[in-house]
Amino acid sequence: MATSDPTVKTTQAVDETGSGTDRILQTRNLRKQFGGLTATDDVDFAVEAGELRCLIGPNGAGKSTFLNLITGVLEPTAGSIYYNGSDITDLESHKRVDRGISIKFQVPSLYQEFTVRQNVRIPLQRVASSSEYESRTREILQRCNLEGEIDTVASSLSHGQQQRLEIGMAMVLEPDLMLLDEPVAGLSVEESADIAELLTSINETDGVAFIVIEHDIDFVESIADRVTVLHQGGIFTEGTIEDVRADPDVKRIYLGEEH
Amino acid sequence: MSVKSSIGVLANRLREPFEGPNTIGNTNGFWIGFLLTVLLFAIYPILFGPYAALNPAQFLVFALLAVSLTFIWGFCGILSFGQVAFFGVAGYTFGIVTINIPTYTGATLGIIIAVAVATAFAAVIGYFMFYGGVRDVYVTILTLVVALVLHTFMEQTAGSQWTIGEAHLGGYNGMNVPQDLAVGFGETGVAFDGVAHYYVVLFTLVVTYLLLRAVVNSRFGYAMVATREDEARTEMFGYNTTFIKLAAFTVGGAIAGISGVLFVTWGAYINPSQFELVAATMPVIYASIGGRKSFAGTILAAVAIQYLELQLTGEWAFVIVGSLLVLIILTMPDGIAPRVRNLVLAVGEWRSNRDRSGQSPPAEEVSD
Amino acid sequence: MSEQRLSRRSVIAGSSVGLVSAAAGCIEEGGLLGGGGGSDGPIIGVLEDRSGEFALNGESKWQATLMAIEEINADGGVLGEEVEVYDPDPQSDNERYQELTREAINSEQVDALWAAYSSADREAIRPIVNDHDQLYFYTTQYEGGVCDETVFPVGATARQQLGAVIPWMIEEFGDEIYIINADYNFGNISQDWVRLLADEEGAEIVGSEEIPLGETDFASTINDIQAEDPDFIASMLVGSDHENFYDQRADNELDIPIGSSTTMAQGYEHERLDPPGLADIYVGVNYMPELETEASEEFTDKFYDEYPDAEYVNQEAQNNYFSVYLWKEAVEEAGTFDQDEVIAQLESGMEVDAPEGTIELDPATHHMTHHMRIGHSDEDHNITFDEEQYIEPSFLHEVGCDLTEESETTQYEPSDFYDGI
Amino acid sequence: MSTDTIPDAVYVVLRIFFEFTHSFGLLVLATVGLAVIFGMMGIINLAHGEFILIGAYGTTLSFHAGLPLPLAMVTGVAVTTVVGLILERTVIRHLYDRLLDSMVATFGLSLVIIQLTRILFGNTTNNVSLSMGSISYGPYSSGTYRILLAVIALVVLAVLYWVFTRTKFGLRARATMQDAETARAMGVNTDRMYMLTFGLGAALAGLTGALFTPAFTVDPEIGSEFLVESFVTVVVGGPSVLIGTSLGGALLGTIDAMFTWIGGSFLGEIMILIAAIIAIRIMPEGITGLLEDWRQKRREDE
Repeated sequence: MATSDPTVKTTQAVDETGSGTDRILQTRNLRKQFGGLTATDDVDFAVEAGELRCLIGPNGAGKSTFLNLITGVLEPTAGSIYYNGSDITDLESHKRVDRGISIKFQVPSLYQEFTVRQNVRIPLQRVASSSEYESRTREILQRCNLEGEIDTVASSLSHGQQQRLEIGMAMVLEPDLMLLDEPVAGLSVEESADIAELLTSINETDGVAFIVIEHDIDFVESIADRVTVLHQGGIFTEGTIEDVRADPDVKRIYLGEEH
Repeated sequence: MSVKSSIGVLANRLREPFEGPNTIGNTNGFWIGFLLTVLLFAIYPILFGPYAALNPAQFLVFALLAVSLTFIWGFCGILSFGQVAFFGVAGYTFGIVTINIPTYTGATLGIIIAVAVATAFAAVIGYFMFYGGVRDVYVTILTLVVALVLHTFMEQTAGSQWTIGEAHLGGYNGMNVPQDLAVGFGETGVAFDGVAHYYVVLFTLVVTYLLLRAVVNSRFGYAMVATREDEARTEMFGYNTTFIKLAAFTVGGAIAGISGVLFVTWGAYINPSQFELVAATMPVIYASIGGRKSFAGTILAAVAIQYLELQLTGEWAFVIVGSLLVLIILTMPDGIAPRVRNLVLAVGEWRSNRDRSGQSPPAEEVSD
Repeated sequence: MSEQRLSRRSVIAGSSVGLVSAAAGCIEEGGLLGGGGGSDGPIIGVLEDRSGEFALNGESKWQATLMAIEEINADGGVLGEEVEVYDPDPQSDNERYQELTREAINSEQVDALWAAYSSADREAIRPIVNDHDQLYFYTTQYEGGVCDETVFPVGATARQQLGAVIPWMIEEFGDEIYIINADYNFGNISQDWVRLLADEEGAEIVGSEEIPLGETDFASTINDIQAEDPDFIASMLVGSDHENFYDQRADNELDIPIGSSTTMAQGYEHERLDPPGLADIYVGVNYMPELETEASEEFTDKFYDEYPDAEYVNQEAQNNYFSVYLWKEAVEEAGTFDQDEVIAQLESGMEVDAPEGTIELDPATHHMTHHMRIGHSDEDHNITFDEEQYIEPSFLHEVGCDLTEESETTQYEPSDFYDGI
Repeated sequence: MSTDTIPDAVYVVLRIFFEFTHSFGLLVLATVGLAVIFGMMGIINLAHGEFILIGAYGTTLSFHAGLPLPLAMVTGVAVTTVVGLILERTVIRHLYDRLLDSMVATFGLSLVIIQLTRILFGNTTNNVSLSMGSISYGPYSSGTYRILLAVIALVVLAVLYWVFTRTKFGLRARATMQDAETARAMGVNTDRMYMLTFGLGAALAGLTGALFTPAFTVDPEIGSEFLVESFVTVVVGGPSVLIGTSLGGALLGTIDAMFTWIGGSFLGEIMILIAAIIAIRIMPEGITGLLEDWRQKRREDE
């Protein structure tokens, strides 16, 4: 059990819900089981407003499951999720989005048959009037460096462009917390750098908090404020990237020498 | 020149709400074709006589039914075999109301109640399915089974205990509905019989067509199409996709209900065969052949196939129709409409290439 | 469809007065391009199923009608004119029936219409027929009760068929009856008649089941019958799915005799199914080709000469055949094809020499008085006839239908008039 | 033991049991061909009933041409398999990733097959009779052949189990259906697997047609007698061909027998449909899906 592991350093909560602090997200004893498999094991996890947190961990550590619990794609077996101090555990996905949580899935999931403009319209029409569409679309595309592709069909964008577009689309709703699942998987070094720049800019200019799942440690290093290591469904350790890098236990679990 | 261009501006204004990337056919050529087609249907009774319009009226009624499917299948990804259920329920309801209230009031109420019942029925079925997590092919099969339940049930309502007020449900033999399509109050009103009924059907179809085009190009339409493309993703933009599906399905049920009322007033008769597997399949076929993402394609396919069936009177009729279905599905997976559009685009491109290489002045494009 | 030139009136109107009045003119005329006329000579519509569910029953109806017309044409036609036939296949589909009926009436302008095997198809087209006051012959044996000014239901009614067979069965086998019937209008109304007849004869209904059309498994039905062990079964099963009952009956050695109005004479089960499934079935019919009278043998000989591959010539085929002749005589006596006058002529009371014998049309109800026989299939499926009566269409008289006095388009049901059903 | 001492209730229970076997045999045999094609390949074959039709006609025609009944049945199955394979190569092959299109195309095929049958062989056939008598108990009796069909249904399921779990073909076919790409990488000729699986589905439909030839009236509409039942059973059963078909057949067979006994054929018929609606709603993945959940919960508890 992760919680009984002496190496675990959980975030000390001010109170159960994290209200009255800068804490934007707080989970309490969050647990998800698939049949006999425990994918998320009594996790207490917190993110401060405006923080850029990375979530790492070996394959099967339960990272994606954890993200899906926060977005509401999955229902937890037990435990609670608090967002800005209020309980959102039983809230439907789309209502969580309205509260200010955005997600970008692991697999690129643009509307492949739509043009870039149409893609942007899907989130945009929820927050803007039709007279603003054009200017807002251009603004967003400018931010993710896609102005030239406004009428390109999504399926013919490059992989990096697709990732940037998705982040841009998530930004349209002006979230306070963005969840990204492996935003640079399969990208070239240059493309990764573009994404890192985009994320940092969003984080710094707009004050959006992030939870980013990523395997690429160099990428994590280039963006993360703090890093949380998940292992076997629980929080293994938490800290700055330097702390985590220096932790021999983390190396051990990545190499699979558990015992 | 200025008059011409202001007409052009006006025409563009008029077109605007009905256009967008979600519909096929947004060019001048398309709209001219649209107006010509409507005109052709409008003068059909004048050309061939009022009686000749009676069967085309039925073709258009079933085209409207197929349009209700195109709306939910082509634009929201819900393949329903149950459109005939809403169609039939509305038809029976209209009969029950008008047999009990055989006045203009009854006829008016009949239309309203029939469409309301069909809509409510669709909403209940939709709620039951979508909020219960039923998806994809299971939606298709569940809606089909709903139609079959109605079929089985209605077939055994021959007994006199199956009477609602004055209206006898009639079992397998069905229900005769003497009331014409009419609106009014008490003993005063307007009845639409014969060729007038044809024009009501045509008008309803054209209006529905335009409205639905406007809807699918509206915010809600984008949300529907986004749901069709990727439900999970759309949910993550804050859309309540479950509700979007329910709303689209309910609107589809309402349209099917309207077509049911037009059907029962056409033939003055309805029976349980409207709920049968074959009947349930026909809208799917019209939409598949015409193009499930194209209302115009669906309508034209519905009319063409029904016309063909009526003309083929020999024993080879089913063989020909069946083979055509297979052939079209194999050669044109998205139906005929996208093919036609691509062809038009290709021809347009070829012509503009030719023009560019030839002597055509480029200035013309500016005024367009 | 014959060609017809633009009428002079519409051309003049179109050029001088303007499009609107031209349009109005054309709508009355039958359109600028439409052939308004149909055939120049007499034409009849024959809508009988050759495919779909009822093809088995419809095929010989269609054949016998064509044969009658051919004979009549070979013999100089009607009023000296050759009769044409409009005969597309309605495919047992009731929307198609509606479409084709409209075509027949409006485009072909048929002088008389023969159409439909099933009651549902008849009911589907009756509103159209009524709309256009179309002379229409419905020839299938049916539940009865149609009292309609332009419709002539010339087949035997349930009352006529069951009135022949049920009292005879009670006399012969005893007074405990178990009823099984197809669960739709025809079947249920037939059940009502059996109950009424049983009541009249002092017999008892010990059980009954309404069986959905399309049911194929009769295990439960047979077990229920076995539990009651009645003297005979009154069966009004319909369609090829219900035929499975006969084999299952034989397998279960359910040797209780059956009185029926639906077997053999329409779907010739005794020829299609192997013995002994139909053993000891007694059916009330006005005609079966096994009838060994001179008129019947002449008819079947002609029929099989004309259609050597035909499988059977059923009761309805006979009805189509004689009703074409009935129409011919009415036209010739009226001296015109005008439908109102032909109907008036028919309502004057007519007689026709049918293969079943000479029969009369009842003017008040538009039904026929029929020679009702009891056809009996033995263990080897040989048919013999046990009794013959000449039965009037009495039910509609009792409810007061008199089409010579009052026009109506109603269908009456026995449950509206008798208590205890 | 004399009959007097057996209470009526025993006979009633026996009766319901035998009526259940009738229903079960019909449901399983009607379904199994469709289940293979739908469950394994994701093709909704609306011409399933017409494959049964071909099996029945093959049997009837060869029987009347002089073949003994068992051989005639084999001929029926063979003819259906060949037709199935030909249609797979010409039509179905192009529809593997197009579930909904496959419905329309197979509906077109069913129209063609029904009408061609009518044109070639007329509106009806001479029936094939097979008198096996009945089993009597108390006042009741049950047809032996229909009980035999239920036994054959179980045998068919057992053989299929063996084919899918013990033969090379079965393993390869399952691998192909689960992940065609991986299977291809492992050297499986997936195209051939698709063809053979469809052929197997067709053969099973043909077998159903052959077996029901002596029990049903064989005419061009015979397919429609099986289609609805088979769809409902597949949906209730879920994607696993064998467990789904057998449990779906058992559940619906029980519902049919019970409600028919309570309220007659109509009640039995409509309750099957209503059961299907409820089943889809509460277990969208069918019984097999539900079973999977149970199994996991069990594991969890341990």
